[in-house]
Amino acid sequence: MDVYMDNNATTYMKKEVLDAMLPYLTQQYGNGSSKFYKIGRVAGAAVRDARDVVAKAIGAKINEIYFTGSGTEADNWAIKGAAFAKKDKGNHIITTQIEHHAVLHTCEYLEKHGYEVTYLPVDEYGMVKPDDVENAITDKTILISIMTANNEIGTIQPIAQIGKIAKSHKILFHTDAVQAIGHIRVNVEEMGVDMLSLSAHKFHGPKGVGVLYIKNGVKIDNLIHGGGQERGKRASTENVAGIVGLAKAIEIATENLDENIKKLSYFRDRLISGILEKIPYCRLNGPTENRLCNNANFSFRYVEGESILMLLDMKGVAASSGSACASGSLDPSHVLLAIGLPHEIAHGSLRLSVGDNTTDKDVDYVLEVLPPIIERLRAMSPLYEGVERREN
Amino acid sequence: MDVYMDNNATTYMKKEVLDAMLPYLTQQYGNGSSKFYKIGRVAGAAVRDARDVVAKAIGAKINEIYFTGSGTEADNWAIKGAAFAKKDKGNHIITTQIEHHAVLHTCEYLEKHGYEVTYLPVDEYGMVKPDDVENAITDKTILISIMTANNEIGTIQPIAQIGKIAKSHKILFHTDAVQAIGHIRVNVEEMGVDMLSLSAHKFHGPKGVGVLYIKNGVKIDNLIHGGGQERGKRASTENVAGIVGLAKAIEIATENLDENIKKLSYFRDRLISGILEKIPYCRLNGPTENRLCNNANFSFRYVEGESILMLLDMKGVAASSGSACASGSLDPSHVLLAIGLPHEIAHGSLRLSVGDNTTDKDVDYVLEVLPPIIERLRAMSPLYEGVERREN
Amino acid sequence: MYSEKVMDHFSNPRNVGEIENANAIGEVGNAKCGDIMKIYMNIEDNIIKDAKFKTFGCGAAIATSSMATEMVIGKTVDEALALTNKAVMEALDGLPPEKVHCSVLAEEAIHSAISDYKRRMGLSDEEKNCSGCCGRCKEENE
Amino acid sequence: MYSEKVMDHFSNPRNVGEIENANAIGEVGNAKCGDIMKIYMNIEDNIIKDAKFKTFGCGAAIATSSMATEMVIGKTVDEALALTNKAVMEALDGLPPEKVHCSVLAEEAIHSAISDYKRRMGLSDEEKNCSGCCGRCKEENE
Ligand SMILES: Cc1ncc(COP(=O)(O)O)c(C=O)c1O
Ligand SMILES: Cc1ncc(COP(=O)(O)O)c(C=O)c1O
Repeated sequence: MDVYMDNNATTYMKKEVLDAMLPYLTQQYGNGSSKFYKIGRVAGAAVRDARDVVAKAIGAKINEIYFTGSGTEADNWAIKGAAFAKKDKGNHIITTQIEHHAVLHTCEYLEKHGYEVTYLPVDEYGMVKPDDVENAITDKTILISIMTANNEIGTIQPIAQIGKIAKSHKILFHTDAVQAIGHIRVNVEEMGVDMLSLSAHKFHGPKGVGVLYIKNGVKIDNLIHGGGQERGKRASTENVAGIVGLAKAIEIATENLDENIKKLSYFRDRLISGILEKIPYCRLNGPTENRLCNNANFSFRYVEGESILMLLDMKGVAASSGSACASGSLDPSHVLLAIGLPHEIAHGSLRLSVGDNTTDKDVDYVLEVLPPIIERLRAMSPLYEGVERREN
Repeated sequence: MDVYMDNNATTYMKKEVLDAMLPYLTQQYGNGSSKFYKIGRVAGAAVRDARDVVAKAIGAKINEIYFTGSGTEADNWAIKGAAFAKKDKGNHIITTQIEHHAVLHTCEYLEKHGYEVTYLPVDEYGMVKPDDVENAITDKTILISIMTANNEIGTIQPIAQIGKIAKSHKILFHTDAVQAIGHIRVNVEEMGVDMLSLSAHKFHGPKGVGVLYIKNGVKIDNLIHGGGQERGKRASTENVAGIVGLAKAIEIATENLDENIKKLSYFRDRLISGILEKIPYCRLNGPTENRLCNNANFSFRYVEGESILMLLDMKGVAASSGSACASGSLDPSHVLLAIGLPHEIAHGSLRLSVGDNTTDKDVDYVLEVLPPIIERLRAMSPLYEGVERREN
Repeated sequence: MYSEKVMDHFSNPRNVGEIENANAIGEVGNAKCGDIMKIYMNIEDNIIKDAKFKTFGCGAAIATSSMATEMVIGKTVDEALALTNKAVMEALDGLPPEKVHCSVLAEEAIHSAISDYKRRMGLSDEEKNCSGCCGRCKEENE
Repeated sequence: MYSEKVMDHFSNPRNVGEIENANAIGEVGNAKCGDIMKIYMNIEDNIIKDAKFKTFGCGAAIATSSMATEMVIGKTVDEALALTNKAVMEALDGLPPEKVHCSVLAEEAIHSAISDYKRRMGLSDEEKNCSGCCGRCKEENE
């Protein structure tokens, strides 16, 4: 049995999305900027319609939507673009310790170029305190970038509150909402953000296409210079099919939002309660409230995450881990460390993220195969020896 | 009858390319960096195989190929990445007046940030003189970026010669080869380049995916920071389908290179001789030798390019123009100005670029409909009045 | 990008040509900028009896020339002078932002022809202060 | 990413467990780094009669523990000391670059157990200079 439990990493593409894209992968191959002939106008109109759909989905205006080549590019653009554009005003950026690497590594790069970055801590559930944001503001602060929802432990941040703070201090506010679409209501007005990043493949759209929302009036430097596409702000021949796919996917995701949330939360909660019940020495990482409806994250003491993933894979279950080994890096997940987990516990983490095609059977299956896997690894673990002995 | 004559702008996607992509747009939706489960490994292997195919196609090693979100991104990355990485060594960049905007606007951006850029002139055929390159080198020169072939007038530059000069001065050499694939032999060793940009949609691949070749040992800054994809050099969840499509397209384009060149040159030459013969006051822009096999570019005196495009469109012919009106900018094509055309003649330009699906019928049709279009516009043109009178 | 009206006036332009013995000729724009409009009129009893044009330029330049000539025929000189570029644009159901200058050019061409007429008639020594160009070439590239 | 041999030793690890009354026990690595290997041996007449392991760590850590114990069983102490991490890797048909440290850990675990044995036997006061860690944690993040 094959069970896909890594929807925070990527999602399958919906048939409706592919169907919407196919004309632009076949006959309608025109360049979206070639307006002097029909096949180009058809492509251009498709991009315009897509822009309109995206704008509506997030409560923005059509001319506030810029298509990019990924969520990462959108994050890089927002942060570097703002930093470079405002460099005469200041050099201080506020973000958090639990951002995606697309934000963190961009900020670290800017640190090498004379910017100063405050990486705000989070509480044990991964929550940022709005007060901390306000207290971190200096007269050099030019940008606040705080993610809408965390990709590892699902924490949903108090973006609207932070948005008010940013506005009252007249500081640009960017949010990485890559994990949010289809999982919580995303409305740029309500959130009070100046910039917002999206990535299609996280909500059943194609890979390699994203969006940066930039509020009208906000001026940031370009990241990708060249032709006049995207109203002169993001050059490159438009990825027409990808853009159309993104729009179809966000349309479906937002149309069915409430239903989706209900369905995904149900599976997530079954996983959480089932695993906590069946497996000892296990903790849930991240909050129980204000949590992404599709994300569950656990730490299993005395075992290491990559081994769990490998044994799950042998059973046909696809999942991910914040273990250092699994990521190929040296330290376990910065998010798990930021919520205060010791390294050894962070190494034993497992993220299960449900999706649109998750079934009760999938959940049953995971609840069936996971406990013996943990059991088996613990039986091999020198750290567990003492625990067993103490118990017996 | 519909005739597509704008293959320098973009190309239709081959069926074989779509077929290669489809699995990765449907069942094989795994994240290419998720190596701990099967669906992820399948995606990862597809990306690796694609990288291998691209490397072989341009004579590079597999670990010298980096996938990007477009040709424009590849150009931006090469130029900014080199400029930022070498800023302690110097601040001078050499390029030409006829580069694509992806290169030119990137260089202009760097000028605002303290870099100095020499924009080399070209001769009346758009050719750069290698001596000019050598003479422009100073002890501050850190990068030379010269396109392999021009997208407007088809001029193929003496890249291998310039490569030798760059090497002898130990200066990084980048070439924008976006128009070259499938039209001339592209081999990074023979060309002596350190970096080379590609874009899939110019050779019957998908839009929104490109490549930057970076020679082993060459260190440039990242442009898109984030996750560890592309060996830590270009973050973003891999556009697996796009990458697979790019590879299939470059494979086909290079396998059939000689045949392709023969076929395309034949149509190009029919267009050139037919138009020069049938239409008075007309010139061919760009060279007759060392010219892209698919590109033809003309100036028709006394008329303006956008009007030509619109009338061609009414006849079902898709083409492009370097006229200011057609591009939405204020000046006519910088390339046409660089080869010495006065503004009024540059305004009356028309680019016809043939492709893989061009037929003799298409060429016949263009040769049939174009002369009366030019005739008609001239009859409306106040500039032509005098000419007629002088003639009669 | 263009409205149906623009496309109609571009593909079937009204009043193309010259008027032999025109008593009002105006030419504005220049080839460097990519647009030249030349308007010929026949004015009798202060009424524009006929108007024709020749235009070197883009689709919008041709369509605005066509529309503007159509709009002034039958009008008095003063009515024609009151014709604004906005009115021409509206009659064409709008123009894309980067083409608005073409309608300005059309307005200027009408004015220029009427100035010519007035000069010829000795009706006015007031020179219409027209640069001969819509000013677009001097606009800043944003 | 892993060879078939690695997958085999990971999914069917040989010699998992403890040896009661082992006369050689070595433990290397630490939980912070994410790998701990503990090796138990029974050494008689200078020959490793039995070896078992317990490992907290990734797939490669488990597979190298399994392979290393299998390789030393039946060997003399000196032969076991001569076992290099390279030999373990080769026996596993290679490891991905980021997993090479696991094989180093396995070599060190064997050495550590043998040092323990020597100490117990009073055979040597020479302490094997093992950090208790493969050093990976201190490596620079490239
Ligand atoms: C929170 C967050 N931000 C940014 C990204 C980057 O998106 P992409 O990989 O599509 O560039 C991801 C996912 O990878 C993410 O989860
Ligand atoms: C020479 C050249 N360089 C760069 C590009 C940019 O490629 P893309 O639009 O795919 O980013 C193009 C085409 O648009 C081109 O012709």
